[in-house]
Amino acid sequence: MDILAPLVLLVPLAGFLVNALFGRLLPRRVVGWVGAGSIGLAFLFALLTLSQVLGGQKLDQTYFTWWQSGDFNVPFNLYVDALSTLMILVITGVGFLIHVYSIGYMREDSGFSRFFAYMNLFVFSMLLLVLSGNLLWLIIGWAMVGLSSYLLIGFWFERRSAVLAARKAFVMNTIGDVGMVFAAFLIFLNLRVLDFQGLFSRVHQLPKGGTVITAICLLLLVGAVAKSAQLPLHTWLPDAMEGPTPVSALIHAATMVTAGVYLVARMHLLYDWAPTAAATVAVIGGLTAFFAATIGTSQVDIKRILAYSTMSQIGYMFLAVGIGAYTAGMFHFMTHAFFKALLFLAAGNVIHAFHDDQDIRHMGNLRAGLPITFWTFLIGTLSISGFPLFAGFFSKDEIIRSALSATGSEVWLGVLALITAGLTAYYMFRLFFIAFGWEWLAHDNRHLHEALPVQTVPIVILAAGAVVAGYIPVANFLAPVFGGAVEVGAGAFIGLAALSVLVALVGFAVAYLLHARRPELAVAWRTRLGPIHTLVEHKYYIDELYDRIFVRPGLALARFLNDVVEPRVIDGAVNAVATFTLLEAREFRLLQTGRVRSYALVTLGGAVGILLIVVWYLGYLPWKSGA
Amino acid sequence: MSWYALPANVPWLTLVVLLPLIGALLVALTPSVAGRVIKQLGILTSVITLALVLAIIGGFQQGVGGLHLQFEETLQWIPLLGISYHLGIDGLSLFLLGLNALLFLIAIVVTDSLTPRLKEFILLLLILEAATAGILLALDLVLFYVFWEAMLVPLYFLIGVWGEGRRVYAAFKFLIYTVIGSFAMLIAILAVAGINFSQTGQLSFDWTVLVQHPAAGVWHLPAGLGSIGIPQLLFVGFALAFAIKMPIFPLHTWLPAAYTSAPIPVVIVFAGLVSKLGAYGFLRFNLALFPEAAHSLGGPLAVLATIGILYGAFMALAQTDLKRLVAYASMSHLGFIGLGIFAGNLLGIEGALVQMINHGVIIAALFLVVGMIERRAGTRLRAELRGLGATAPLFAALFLVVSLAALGLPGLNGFVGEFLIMLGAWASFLPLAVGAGIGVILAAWYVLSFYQGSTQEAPPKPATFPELRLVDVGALAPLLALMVGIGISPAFFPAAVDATVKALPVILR
Amino acid sequence: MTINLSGLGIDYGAILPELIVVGTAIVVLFLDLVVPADRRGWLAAVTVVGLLGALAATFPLWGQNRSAFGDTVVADSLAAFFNVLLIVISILTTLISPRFLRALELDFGEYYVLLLGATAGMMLLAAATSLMTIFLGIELLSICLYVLSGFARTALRSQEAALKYLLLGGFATGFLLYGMALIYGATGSTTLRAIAASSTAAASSNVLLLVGIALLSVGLAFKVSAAPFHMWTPDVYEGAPTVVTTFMSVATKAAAFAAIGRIFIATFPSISSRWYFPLALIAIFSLFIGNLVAITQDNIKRMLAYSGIAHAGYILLGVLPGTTQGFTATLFYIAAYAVMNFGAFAVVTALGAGGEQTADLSYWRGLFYRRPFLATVMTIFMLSLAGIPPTVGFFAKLFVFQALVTAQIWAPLVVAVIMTIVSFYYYLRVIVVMFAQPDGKVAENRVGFSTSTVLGAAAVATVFLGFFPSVVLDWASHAASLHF
Amino acid sequence: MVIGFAIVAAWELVTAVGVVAFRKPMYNALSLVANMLGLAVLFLMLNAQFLFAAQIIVYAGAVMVLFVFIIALMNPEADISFRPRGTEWIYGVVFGVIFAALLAGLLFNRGLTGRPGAFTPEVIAAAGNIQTVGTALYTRFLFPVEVTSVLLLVAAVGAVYLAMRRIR
Amino acid sequence: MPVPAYTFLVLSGVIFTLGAIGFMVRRNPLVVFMCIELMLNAVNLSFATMSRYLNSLDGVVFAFLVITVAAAEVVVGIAIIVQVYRAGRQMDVDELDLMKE
Repeated sequence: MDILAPLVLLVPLAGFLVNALFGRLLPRRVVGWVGAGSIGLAFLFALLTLSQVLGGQKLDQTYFTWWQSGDFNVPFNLYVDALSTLMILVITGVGFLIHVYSIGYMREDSGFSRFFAYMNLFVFSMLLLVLSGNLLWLIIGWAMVGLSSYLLIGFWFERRSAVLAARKAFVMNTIGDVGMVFAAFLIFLNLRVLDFQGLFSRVHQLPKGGTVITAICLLLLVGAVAKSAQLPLHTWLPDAMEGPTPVSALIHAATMVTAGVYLVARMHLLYDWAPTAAATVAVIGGLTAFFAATIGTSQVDIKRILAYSTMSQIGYMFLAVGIGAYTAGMFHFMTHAFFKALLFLAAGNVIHAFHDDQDIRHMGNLRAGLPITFWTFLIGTLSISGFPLFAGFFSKDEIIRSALSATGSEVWLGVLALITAGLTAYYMFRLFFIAFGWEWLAHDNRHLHEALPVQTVPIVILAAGAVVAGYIPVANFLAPVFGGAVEVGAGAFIGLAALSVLVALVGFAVAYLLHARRPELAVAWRTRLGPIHTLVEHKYYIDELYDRIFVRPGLALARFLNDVVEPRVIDGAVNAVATFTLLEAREFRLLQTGRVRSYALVTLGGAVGILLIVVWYLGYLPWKSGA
Repeated sequence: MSWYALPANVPWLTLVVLLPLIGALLVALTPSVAGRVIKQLGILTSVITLALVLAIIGGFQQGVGGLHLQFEETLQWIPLLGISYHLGIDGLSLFLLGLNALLFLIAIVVTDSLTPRLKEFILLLLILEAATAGILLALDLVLFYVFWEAMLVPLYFLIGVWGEGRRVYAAFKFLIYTVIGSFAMLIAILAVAGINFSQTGQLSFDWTVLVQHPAAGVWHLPAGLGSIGIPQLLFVGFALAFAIKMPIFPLHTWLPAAYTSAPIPVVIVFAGLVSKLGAYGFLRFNLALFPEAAHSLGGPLAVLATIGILYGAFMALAQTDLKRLVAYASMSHLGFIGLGIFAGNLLGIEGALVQMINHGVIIAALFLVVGMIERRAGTRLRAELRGLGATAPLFAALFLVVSLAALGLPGLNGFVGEFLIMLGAWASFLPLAVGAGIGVILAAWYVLSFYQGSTQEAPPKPATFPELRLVDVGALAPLLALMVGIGISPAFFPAAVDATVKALPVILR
Repeated sequence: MTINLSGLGIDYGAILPELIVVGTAIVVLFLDLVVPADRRGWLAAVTVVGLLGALAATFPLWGQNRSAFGDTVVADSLAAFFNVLLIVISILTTLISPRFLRALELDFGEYYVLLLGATAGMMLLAAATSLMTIFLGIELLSICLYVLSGFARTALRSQEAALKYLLLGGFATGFLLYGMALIYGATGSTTLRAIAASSTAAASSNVLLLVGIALLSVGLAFKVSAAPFHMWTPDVYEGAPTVVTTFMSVATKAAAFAAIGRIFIATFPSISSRWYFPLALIAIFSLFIGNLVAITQDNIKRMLAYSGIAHAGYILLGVLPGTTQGFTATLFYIAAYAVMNFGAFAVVTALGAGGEQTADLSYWRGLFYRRPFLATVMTIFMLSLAGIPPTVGFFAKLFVFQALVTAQIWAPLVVAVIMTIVSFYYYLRVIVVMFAQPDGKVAENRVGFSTSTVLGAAAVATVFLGFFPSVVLDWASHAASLHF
Repeated sequence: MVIGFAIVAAWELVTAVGVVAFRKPMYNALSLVANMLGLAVLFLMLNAQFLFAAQIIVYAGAVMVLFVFIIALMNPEADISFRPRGTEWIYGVVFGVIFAALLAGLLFNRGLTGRPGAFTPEVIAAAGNIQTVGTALYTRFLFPVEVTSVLLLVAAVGAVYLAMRRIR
Repeated sequence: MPVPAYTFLVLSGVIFTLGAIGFMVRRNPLVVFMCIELMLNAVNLSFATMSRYLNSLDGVVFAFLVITVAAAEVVVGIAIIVQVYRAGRQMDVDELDLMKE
């Protein structure tokens, strides 16, 4: 296994190197299969790892030293347990499918090899993130996924919007990175370790709920929030949809954005030790879930809607890990990976079919044109809306239940989650009805092309996942990490299930009513809600707010320093001295009149001066001589 | 740790100083019409020097002697005043020496063969290399000062004669600034020796001697204006010189002028190496000779360094000229180095040390890139630059790696130093570490707008930006290798440096 | 009545170098009558030979302490040090003279006679140990220099310079003599040995003595052109034929400082607390005036004149501590200054054959491209004058500063440092101008072999001593150990 | 004795002022001669007959005659430029007065602190003034006198060079 | 009763200063030169006084040397003045300001 883990890492890296260095020389076919194949291979290794983990093995293997001075000793070590295994399985598994899909999706693009290089780089970084056995390397992986996300968002770098979105994503993630780095500082300075084993064993040396541990957890949270696009560092994610759709599927839905969840889960011992911080996580999660869902109800760009739904779903996960239901959180992570990847890929097909038009209002007649896409998308919608027996149903229910059954203040979060569930159902079906069109009953003779098999097959597989993933006993699998899952009575289970299903149905009904049956009602409501609607439609103006608070003042300050402070104040002082010296020099120069008599005068003056000094020595002057 | 032992009876370090001078002599003897020969001579010389330095680095042994100095050479120079020719190398100077050799090689390689008066240009570059090497190797304070000042002359000419824009103004401003600092240091040097003389009765300017008896005493100002600790006074004397060279805010205004008007090969050396010499001086002299003064004055200096980080970052945001932008970026990064030094703890200092190398590598690469852009696009103004990556993907890729290293992306070398420095700073002055963190975020901002602004988006006119030539790649390659290598596995660095830093009589916070 | 000649210390060996120089002067004077006008180069040759002879006669005096002629002169290491210095300067001057003189149609034999006379006066001044001989030495060199300054009989500026120098020189001589008279009155003797013996610590309140020293220092400060007694310097340096300026700018200073050393450090150590302050003031004044006004000069000869004033200040700084170490620094500085300043003026001379305007900075624009050799050596000299290593100028300053630090003399030190920074401006300005792009071609006369040799030698010396200052420093420290 | 000194001193001061104040250079010269003669008298009072002789012969005799000739030669008419231009002369006078005051104040009522030598007037009288001085000149002060000779030679050469009209 | 030494000294001091003042007041180089001579004479007076009251010959000899040197200086000086005059300049030192500042 100490060979296996590195292999999982190295294969995508190899893929990256091949495509990055020789991609332009190789034929597309090769590039594509190198890109996808490397991930597939990694997936196989991941499966082998899984088998060994199921066999009860764990791994914490140091491969080389990164820095060693004093007691600051950072190795490069890999840490494999059930949690990381689950992660690498999802990353490589879903990742593989998406890579395959991309072969078809990107076939026309000029940057084909570049795309796959970036994708492999991402997978490598993500695996590094989850496999790393110490905080520093986790941070490295953390930053590198940010980098690859940046690269892929800005993949079409001739588009200004893409460029700006990429920069935005990177800078906001940097904020998160700095937070994590600071957390690492606190951890090292208080516990003198950075590797997980040591950390988990020493955590309890700190006072429970003390300032230090709370600060650590909150700083980690900053990183998590930035990476997972939670409030208040969420604004980059919708813009990130500038990237190609597979990217959105892999990075901005299935894997990277859930890294925050992984982080909290990985650090669960710390969070258990810092209740306040944990509560903060839960609150942020709950709020984000609701907030994103509300925005989702008013968007018209298909990918943006999905992006907000992602935020909202991750909000669920945060809520879960925040209230200590780590298993539930990871469970939802897995199911979400399936149905969200599915939704995005399907959306990708649609977008292609409509020649890169992403406005759902222009779409329609998809059942006839893109049947596979149609049905799979429907499955995804059902799953995310939490209809019974679909994957999303199980995981989401578990979260809501643990939230509601939680003792204390988290209960209202549970309620919020429940409402959000309804909203989710609403906006997802709104999307479905508008885009995929109710008029599939009527006749619409737009001529559309279903995507290639290389794209549809992965979608179908994912659809299967979106259905069955709910039945995987993740809880038992993760038990060694988080301890046994909480057993709940059947009654509570049924009751809650019924409740949430009800909520979901309400959402569905509203959507059906407004967007399928009587669209004019939707218009009416929109006008009636007026300001609220515009507020939601403009994402609560948070982007504009940040622009006013941070970006513009920053640039203004920069310009002020550059135009006023530097030239006038700092350099001005320097030049003033120089000018003064020159003026003095001119003064003295005038002494030299050129006339002998004045020269003699000066000489005599000097003599008088010296005589005066003598007089001073002899004490004939009022003030006494020093000598 | 050392891979082999070099024969002891060879004056290795003297060779390091001498080789470039010999090269310079050969260049001087070559007729100026033979431009190609001259450049090749320069390259040859710097290659041999680099090889020699690498051999020394390989032969450097961990933890030898009290101060871990190696390859020491001592000769009487001015016995009457106890001034000696004393060279030696330790963890502080080891890798900087390597950087020195590497950067000069690159600088000469990228020198345009059509430069007017190429002969004098190469000549001065080689002399400059000798001087900088001497600065890193000198262990006698006067000898150090001689090299320190000798470095000025070639730089002055390289900027003043071959520069662009207001080159004379820039060169002169730089010179005056530096000289002010130098003289403060000179007086301090003399005073240190004088105090040591009155304490021990031995007149010596030898670092190894002086470092053993830190100066002490208090100077009572006249008329009851209170009193100043003499070590503090001397500390300031040295600090002024090094702070100006680095530069530390607010002594930096010579920097944009000088960097902007210096030709690319010069600015590579200038920004990549010379600024580091200031930091080196801080470590070698201020911290080692005046431990408690460093302890008491470290705080204010750390604050200035942090201000420098943020100030440089903001200035970089506001620049329209790429060269100026990089100049201020360099200032911001040097703020990190200063912060690490004045954090006054093991990690901070080691971080500063490794960051010196990193910054040398990164800033040199950045200026190389700027040079390439200017040569190809014919302008340095951000407003006129867009979409270079469209026709030159290789260039864009290399540029990207450089930028990422510059903004301290974890996994590349910039991160190593910044992490350790901020860790050290956090331990000593928490708020400053936070300030530095903000600096990191700003760095991401201005570096990306630098990179994206020039390489991305649709090119304004039908793109005519040519792809890199072999020589460009060759010049960038070693730097990129270092960026990745140091970023992934910097363990070799503390292994070589640790003992020296621990041996310094620094009062750790 | 019979006269007993024994015990009068009649010892011609002690003054042999001076005798040889004077003898050479007389020989040249008579040769001038027989040598045809177009062969005057021979006179230079004879002069050089004679000076070399004097040089040879100097070496035996090294390390001795022979005071001769009733303590009026002494042959000791200090005298030898200055003899070597002065003779070398004189030789170099002689070497660069003929071409210059011929260009200005001034090659008359009297030039060499007067040059030798001045040299003899300076050597005498350096060896003098009695007020009389000091006075005579000064007068001898002054009278020669008066005439030399006006040697270009048809040039108005030259004549004007001569007259100014003459009148002001006489004026200063008055003060000098008055001071000597008072010192004589206070101590009852004119030989420094006796004066030193009678000026004990108690003398620090002796009015006659103090006033005497005060007025004496006025006269000496005038000769070394230290402010505020420097006024004559710029005009005379500018007006005099450049080659003469070259000679007197370095030689006069050197000789006068020898006398200053003998008087203040050797004769009046016990009352150093009395003369320290005035001298410090004079030094500070010189540093200020010299460096500041030099900034504003566009005529290189004037600029160098002011720089000379400034350097007088630096050299004087070495005297302030009154210690052997300090005087060592002074001697080293004098030697260094001699080399580099001579070089600088020699470059002006080499160009100066072109006429008046060659001294104007505008003429030097882009010199590097017309006359690379001249520009290069000039650069070296400028850097050295500014005190940038590795040149001798740096160590000169270093040693002086170190002497001050050791003696804990701070105020003048600070002024010196600040003013040194100022000085960078005008020294480097020359360099910048020389390396600036030339505007238009200017016709040039070639530099002769001897001139370029001299320049090369000076440049090499400047750099060599920058690497190995000990060579001179050890001599200086030996010569500086004065005592009566 | 005192009376005699007083008279001569007064004479000295008057003539000295004359040197400075007369408009015509010729008068200046003549008053300088007068001043020198007075000085010679003072020398006599101070028992320095040798100096008395030298003063009259060299100075009043040779030097002043030279002056007078040159003046006569060059501009017989009045010195048009007496009115001092500029303001230097005022400061000059002021500084001069201060200087004189300082000197006088410092020297007033001071005795000579030097150790008296052997040549009391009696001794000198015994050997005869001129003889004594002459002996001293050519024994103890041999070297200075020799230097003086060189000086005269050089001065002569210089003066001749400047004065002669020789065209190459 | 003998005249005390300092009276002579003060007298010489005053004459010396008169000479100095003359130097700064007059513009005719010849007169200026005479003023210098006046100063030297004053010095000689002091020398003679010293020598008389100290019973030593140095003073006399010194004064003699001064007289000689002064004579030499006058010779050279007058030569130079004549030279300047020949060169066509006025007999006015204030006119001699080709070189200044």
